[in-house]
Amino acid sequence: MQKFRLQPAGAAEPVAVSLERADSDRDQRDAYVARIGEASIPVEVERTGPGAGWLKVGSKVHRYHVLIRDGEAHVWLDGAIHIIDVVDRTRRRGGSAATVGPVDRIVAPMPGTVLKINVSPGDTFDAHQPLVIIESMKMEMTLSAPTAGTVKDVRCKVGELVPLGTVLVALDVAEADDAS
Amino acid sequence: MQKFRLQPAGAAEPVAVSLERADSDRDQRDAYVARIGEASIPVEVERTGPGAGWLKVGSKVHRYHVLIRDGEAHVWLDGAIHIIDVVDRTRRRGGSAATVGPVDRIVAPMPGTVLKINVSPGDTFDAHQPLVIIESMKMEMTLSAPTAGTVKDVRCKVGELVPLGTVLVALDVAEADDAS
Amino acid sequence: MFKKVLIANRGEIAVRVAQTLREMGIIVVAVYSQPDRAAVHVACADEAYPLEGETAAETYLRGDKIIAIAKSHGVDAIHPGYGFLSENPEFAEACVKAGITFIGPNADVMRATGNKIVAKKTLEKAGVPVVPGWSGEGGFDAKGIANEAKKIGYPVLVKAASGGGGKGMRVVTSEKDLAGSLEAARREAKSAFGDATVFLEKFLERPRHIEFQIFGDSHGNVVHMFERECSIQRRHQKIVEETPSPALSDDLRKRMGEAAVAAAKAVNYTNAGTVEFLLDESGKFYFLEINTRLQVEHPVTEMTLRYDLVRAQVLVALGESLPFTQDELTPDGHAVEVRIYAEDSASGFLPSTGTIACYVPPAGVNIRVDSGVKQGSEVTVFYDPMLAKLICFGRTRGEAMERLALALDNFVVLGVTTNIEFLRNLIDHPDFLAGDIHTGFLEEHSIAATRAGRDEAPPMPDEVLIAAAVALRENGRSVSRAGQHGHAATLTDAPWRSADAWRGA
Amino acid sequence: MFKKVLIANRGEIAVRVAQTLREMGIIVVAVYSQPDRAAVHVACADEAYPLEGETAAETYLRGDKIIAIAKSHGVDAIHPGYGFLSENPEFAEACVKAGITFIGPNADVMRATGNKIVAKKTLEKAGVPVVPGWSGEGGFDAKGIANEAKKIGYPVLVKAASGGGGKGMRVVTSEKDLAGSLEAARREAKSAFGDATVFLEKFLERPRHIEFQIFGDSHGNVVHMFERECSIQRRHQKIVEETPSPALSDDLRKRMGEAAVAAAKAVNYTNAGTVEFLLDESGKFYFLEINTRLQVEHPVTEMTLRYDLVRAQVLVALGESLPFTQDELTPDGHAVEVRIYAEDSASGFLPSTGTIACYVPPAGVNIRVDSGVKQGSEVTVFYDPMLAKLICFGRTRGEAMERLALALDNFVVLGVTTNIEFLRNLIDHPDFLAGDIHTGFLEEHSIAATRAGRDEAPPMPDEVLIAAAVALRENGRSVSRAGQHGHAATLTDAPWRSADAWRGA
Repeated sequence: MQKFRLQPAGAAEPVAVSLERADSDRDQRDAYVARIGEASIPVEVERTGPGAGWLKVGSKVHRYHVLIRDGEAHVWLDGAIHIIDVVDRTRRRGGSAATVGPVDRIVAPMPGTVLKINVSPGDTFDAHQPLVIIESMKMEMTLSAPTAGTVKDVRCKVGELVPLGTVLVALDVAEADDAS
Repeated sequence: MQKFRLQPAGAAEPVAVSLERADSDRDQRDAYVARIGEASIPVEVERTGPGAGWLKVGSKVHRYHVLIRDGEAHVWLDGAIHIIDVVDRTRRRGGSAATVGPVDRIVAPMPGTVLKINVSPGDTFDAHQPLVIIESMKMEMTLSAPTAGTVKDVRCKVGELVPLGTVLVALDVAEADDAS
Repeated sequence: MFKKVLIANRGEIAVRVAQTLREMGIIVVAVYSQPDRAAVHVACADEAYPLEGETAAETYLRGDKIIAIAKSHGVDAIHPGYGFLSENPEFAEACVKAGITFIGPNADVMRATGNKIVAKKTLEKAGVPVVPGWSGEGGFDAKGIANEAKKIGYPVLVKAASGGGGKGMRVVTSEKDLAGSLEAARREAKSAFGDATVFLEKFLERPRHIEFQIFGDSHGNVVHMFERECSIQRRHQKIVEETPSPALSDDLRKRMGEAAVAAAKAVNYTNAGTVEFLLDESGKFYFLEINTRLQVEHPVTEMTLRYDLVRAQVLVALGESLPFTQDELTPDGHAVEVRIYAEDSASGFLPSTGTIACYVPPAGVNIRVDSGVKQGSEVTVFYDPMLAKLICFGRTRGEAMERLALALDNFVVLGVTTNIEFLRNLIDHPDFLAGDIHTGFLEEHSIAATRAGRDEAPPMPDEVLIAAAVALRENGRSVSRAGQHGHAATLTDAPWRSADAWRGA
Repeated sequence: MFKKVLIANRGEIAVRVAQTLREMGIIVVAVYSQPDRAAVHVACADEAYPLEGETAAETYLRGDKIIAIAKSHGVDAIHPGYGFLSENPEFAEACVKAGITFIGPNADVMRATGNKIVAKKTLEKAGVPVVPGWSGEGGFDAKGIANEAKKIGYPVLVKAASGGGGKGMRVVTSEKDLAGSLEAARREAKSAFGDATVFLEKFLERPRHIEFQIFGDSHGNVVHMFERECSIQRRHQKIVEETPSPALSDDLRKRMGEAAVAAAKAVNYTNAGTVEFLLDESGKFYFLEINTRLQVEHPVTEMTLRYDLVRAQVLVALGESLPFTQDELTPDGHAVEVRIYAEDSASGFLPSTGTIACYVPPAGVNIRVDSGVKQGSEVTVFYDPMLAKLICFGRTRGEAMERLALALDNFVVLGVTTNIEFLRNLIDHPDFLAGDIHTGFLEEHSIAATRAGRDEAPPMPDEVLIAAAVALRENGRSVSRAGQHGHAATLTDAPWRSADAWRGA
């Protein structure tokens, strides 16, 4: 029996989920009992590929495809995708999830090409001032300053291809706030 | 480098085939040199799944799917299936391929259900006399004696499900020939 | 609208019916035998219930079990597909008795059409041309029959009254063979259908099999939905079907369509059905039989008329009027279907069983594949070995055939022997391309079972050996990784290795 | 007939064009950039040649490289697909110069339509209604322009003469914003298209985008192939297209069709193209622009008219007459297309990149999927993030939408974020179902990006946790088998694990 601690997006607590092979008088039958918290749910599983197949819970049939990546399970079930943290694994890896929305840097919100950089290290800027313009496929996007501040470092070049999440410009917003 | 001895159906001799990774200035490029007998053929391979993908020989693109089973490679290439003996493996396994067309037994030519058995051990029969009738799906088939002879053994029962190749009746045709 | 419908079938037809039902917002209930536990049709359902047993007789033919499941799970209606219980009047009646709608014609229609002698008589009265013959009246008197056969003129065909699929059928070319053939046919008919009644028909030379889709509702409306030419047969089973037929002029089409409607009206037909005709070389047509089910080959009609026949079946079963009038039915373009069978075309089309290790059907513009299997499916001896149907549409017959050729070239099945390459060779035959076909086409012409078996086939390309070496090399790698599992557990043999064959259901 | 045709494109359109060419017996030549080395469109070709480089500018936009390949390998004709070189008159001319047929309109047509101001003037003269506006004549004089804007009436739209895709476009609601917006639009137009020319147009409130497929041949025949409604757009890009438009009466359709033909004739149009109109709420329509290419959304026209537009393109390029007359074109039923993008609908439709770990498109009756990817494909920043198009046909709009809903529910993509669930929510919107749509629909209505994000969404079912546990368990097993590879090398992450996405080509 294997036990997993899974945390659905938005859930307060992880849930313990385990699968036990059910006693069965038929060979080759993928019959299990799933334990979710306190509940026990008999389930039959037919696999059609790695991470894919269908579940039968009672007489109800559910199709699934699962991708496991970076401590998350992306579960497609009957037409909707649910993303679930595999808590134990995430811990083992030391929580590699990227933090979101830093205000001390300009981050590429999409993978793309740097079109224009309006500032140099040491420049001061006002809130909402356009700092960098990037382009991806048919779309152009202006990245503006979150607040007033000073440019600490420019970490990209015009024409450079930048992956999603790349820090393009490091900002000094605290000092700028003090200075203004 | 791995070398295989492959024997196409109908070929007199097995052919030695090997694949060597080609020198390439590009990473991740599946470039090989195939040696078939004396010939060297540069080939690029893109895999799309286990045993599946496409080959580029020169600029020509060929799609393939290969199933390896029982010492044979079933090669689907551009719409046609070719069956090739993997000679070395077959040898290692001691040549498990079934012999074809025995005249001293009646063999199920298709998987099916035994409908009727016309003879018992010890019975004599004439050439072309119907011995067993089997049915599979919507089709009924009468299995007749290849030559005259005597029934040595009946190895099936009416109503029995028999896989392809099952010996249904063992015959004594040599004796019968002598006796007639 | 029905809330919940049970599909009393398996394979591609269960999958296809499920698509329409789910589109209509109906909860789909599947039933499955033991060998079908992991079958595609189960995955296409919202709910699924097992039928204990393996053979059709133990499972999909057990109307009592199926009705019991339907009753205890709130099922409103049952769709029977084709085969199995689809033309069984007792089952249709039992459904009604249990308060469940049977999606198909009623038991009276099935009885009026099930016995071929009775059907022929009814239709002859209704003015539908029938094949000249002797109906079996006057009993089994050898001399009388010989006289009847003489009147009809040899060759004559001996047929079972309750028969189908070629069983109990014999061609008799001269009087001296008549008595023996009659005896044999009666024995065969008795054992296959429990009814020894046989009858005689004129044997037509090089006839075409032309059938008309018919549809009736409970308000007395009956239409025909034009023809399907199904002349290419092996073992009396269709393997290529197309519409329109290359043999029909507009006038002939009109007359045959009218005859089909007359036939349907003569038996008060409701829901979907088919009136089969033989067409002889002089352009005369004769009624053959009425099939009271959705046919295997219904997709070609859907392709050219663009009505969803299953949707229409559901609406008619609900008591609604037909969703189309005769005038609204104007076929467009050309559609052709081929049946992909697990069989060995080189050895008399013997069925082939095993695990489908690789299954990649073609897809593309104006290509439809109705599949009952996926990679990893087991093809067993228990059921019909049809794996899928490949249907192509084209503006013209030529365009449809070009599309079909490419689609067959891209249909990959490994693990069981199929007729894919045979079909590919068949549609290349100049007589086929010219539309010069008849039910004896495959006996008359020798079609190679494989691409390599063709006369003009080039020698095996080196690329085949290279592909084999690539796969063996990859296999070797996976062996060394998998370690203890040895090369028996090759990736290339794993039945679950690929994406499943989800269809739109 | 051409012996060999090169497809100067990638992705789904290259795959789709290859199908028709191969059906016609033409040898298909693919070209591919470095990142596309393992792309689906390469596998659909008979021959394939690399284009060194990664970006579009280095590869698919390099007409010189492509013509060089064509010349040295005996190519008769080039099909440009859409985008890239498809509307580039210099490329079309260079093909002709190299003795290669360009499958599309000639350079003169492209030039006559490429500049929106010029095109508008030409068509106004031909009697085609155009959006009231100021053409830019008289030069860039702030006061004069302000007068023109006042005459037109606010809000007005500033547009780039050489623009497209929403670039260099600005809505001005009052005179005080006019000067600034003009300046900005000119700057943007200059940088994007190398041409700062802008013009003014009346800004229409809640307009519909209605376009007509047109087709001309070199013998002077021009037809329209009815409309496509493409009002559902995000970032000025269409994501849902359907035909017929729920907004058109027979009379309006007739008048717009005639205007489309007049527009095509005014520029001596040949081959396939599109005349785009805006339709305002009062039922008035205005010419917008002519696109001189096969459109992304051409499949809905193919679905209702059942002509293969690529086949017709090839025939016309060969100098043949159109394979259809206006009278023969009678659309049937309803077709709808949605574009499946790798993008995050929750964050302003930002493109998403990565490896497609799982790709299972739906299939079934009256469902067509034009895919440019397969399991294992990389979605990069280099090209448009459209993965596939899902097209459904139905007898009625309602039936088509029911089918589309089920098909979206069965479209599985894992590994990159897509708009599948967004589209599924969108087509559930009561205004969409009622056909009450306009180009601002997505700004006006808030559509949830995921099924779970809908207001009425049920809590996450336990089955999700069970499925996750099943996969983790399977994964664990493969870990212990794979030994040294650790769980990073999970089966579920292997890019090559499944059957490829072979289409009919």
